[in-house]
Amino acid sequence: MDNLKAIVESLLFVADTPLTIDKIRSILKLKDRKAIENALTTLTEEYETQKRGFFLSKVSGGYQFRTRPEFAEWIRQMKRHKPVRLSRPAMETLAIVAYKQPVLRSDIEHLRGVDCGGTLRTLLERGLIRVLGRRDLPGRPMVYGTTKRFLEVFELKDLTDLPTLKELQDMQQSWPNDST
Amino acid sequence: MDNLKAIVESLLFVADTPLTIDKIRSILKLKDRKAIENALTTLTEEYETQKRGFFLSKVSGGYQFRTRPEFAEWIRQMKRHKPVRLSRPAMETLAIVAYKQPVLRSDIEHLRGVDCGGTLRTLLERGLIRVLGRRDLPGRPMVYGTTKRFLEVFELKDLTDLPTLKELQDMQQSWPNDST
Amino acid sequence: MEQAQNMGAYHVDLGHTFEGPMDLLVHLVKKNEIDIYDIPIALITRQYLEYLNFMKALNIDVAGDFLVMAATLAHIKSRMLLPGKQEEQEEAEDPRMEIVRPLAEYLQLKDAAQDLAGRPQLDRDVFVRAQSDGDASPREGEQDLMQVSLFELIDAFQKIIKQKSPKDFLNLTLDTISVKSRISQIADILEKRGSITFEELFDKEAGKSEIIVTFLAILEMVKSQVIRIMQHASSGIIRIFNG
Repeated sequence: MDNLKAIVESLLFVADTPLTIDKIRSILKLKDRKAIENALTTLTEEYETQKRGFFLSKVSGGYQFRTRPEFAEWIRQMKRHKPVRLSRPAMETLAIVAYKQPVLRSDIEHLRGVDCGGTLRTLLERGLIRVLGRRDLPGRPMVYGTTKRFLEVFELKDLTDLPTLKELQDMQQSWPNDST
Repeated sequence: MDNLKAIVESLLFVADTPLTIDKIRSILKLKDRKAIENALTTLTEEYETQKRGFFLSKVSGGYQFRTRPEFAEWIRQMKRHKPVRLSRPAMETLAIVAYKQPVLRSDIEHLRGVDCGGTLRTLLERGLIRVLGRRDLPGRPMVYGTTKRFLEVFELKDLTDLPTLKELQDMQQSWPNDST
Repeated sequence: MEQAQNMGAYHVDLGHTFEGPMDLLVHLVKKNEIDIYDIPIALITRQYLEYLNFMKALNIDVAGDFLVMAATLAHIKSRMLLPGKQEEQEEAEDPRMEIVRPLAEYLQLKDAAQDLAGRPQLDRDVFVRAQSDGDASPREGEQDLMQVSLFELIDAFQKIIKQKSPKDFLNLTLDTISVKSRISQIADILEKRGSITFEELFDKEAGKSEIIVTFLAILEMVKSQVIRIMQHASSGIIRIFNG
């Protein structure tokens, strides 16, 4: 296929979710996985070296164009909306779900020492977490886990892309005053 | 302003309508009209000579990125695979079927307060619900229930993964300070 | 000196309400620059109680969780004061571990939350292209993927419950949902095979609750006339048919 790189680029431009290599293959009806991989790698490098306004991000198992973080202020200016922020309690709850999944509400509340019904609902509403199923315990409590959307929002390739708790602890020790 | 070209590029990327020079000026709080014009001209030329997957088009008094017409076929191909969303009424009807099955159309309409023939047909077509049988009542009304496909779409192992009324009510009590 | 420290606590806390006891403990640990593995329990307990009293003085309701932690701290403090025998002390764990472990774990997850918050976040730091709704609407394709989350379904259902009196849904417990789940499974079998014997529906390995759930499912299916039950005149075998 001629101009494979440009075709892939146009697909990435139009797609509303990160595109996986398999998805691109099925759209282009192309057997050659390697060729698509090469096109994606070249594109990534080109956007990087040419310092364009957006870059090709590897996220949630796929590829997606995203604007450079350093231009965020201007884009917010254009969009005229306040950045959506998660409250600190919501962020803590999300971190617990991310690191301890599959996790029970009672585990989260035990860790945080407060009721988490509200924050869980907020996170469900935002599509950042989901109900994975039920645990075989009295009352069959629901267990929670993170979603694909979570990976997309926090620009993670997959869950292993998160630093481990051990790594975080080491980082913390190198900057003892950095905690608030 | 440094990297004016890249900033303009990022704005064009995110904008959902063609951007005029005046609009860009007001976003960037920039007096210099000429500088923006230059950035736009350079961008247009770059996209043209580099044969990228999309190009900067001058439309209705503004500028907008558009995919190359010669790739239209592939983009249509991708859109054909685009996931469809369920409308709000369809979602409500589906929720009632899920929670009240085996359920009659008249029961659903009683709860929703409107005719549900259309949404039921949509859900049947999408394979989310099925006719379980016919009730021995005047008109032999159909009894509805959910399908395996329903479980797949909502990533449920089985129906017991649905939250109970009590769990739903627990989740509703959002903390007032958690609206984020 | 002591006085100054206490005053400090009040001033810092004025603009800040603590979400829970852990939150408050973390604040005290950080304010006093304490090693959490060697907590001066008397100092922390006193400051903790001072904060609670301060909240009460302001007529702010102190949640029960805070009082439970206060009791825990007081208990640890008293155990620290108890003069134990030499060998007992070697055996026994440091009473402070009761709060050190959860505190360490909480601090770790707070770090994780902070790290997460520091990442480039979609729609805050990075943006993707806006989707123009004018795009050709998807046709009924062969694959017909669906993009819905369980939350959207639940949310739709909650709206209905709010509009209607909840009595329409009073029996919505896990048990009744289990019965619905079983109904769905039986319907799957009947769709495939057309009929099934009564015995076949009861797995020999099934526990008591599963047997009850299956029986209730059959009753409900008969009631809503989704199935018919027939018994063979001579063999006595009971068979269930699609309605």
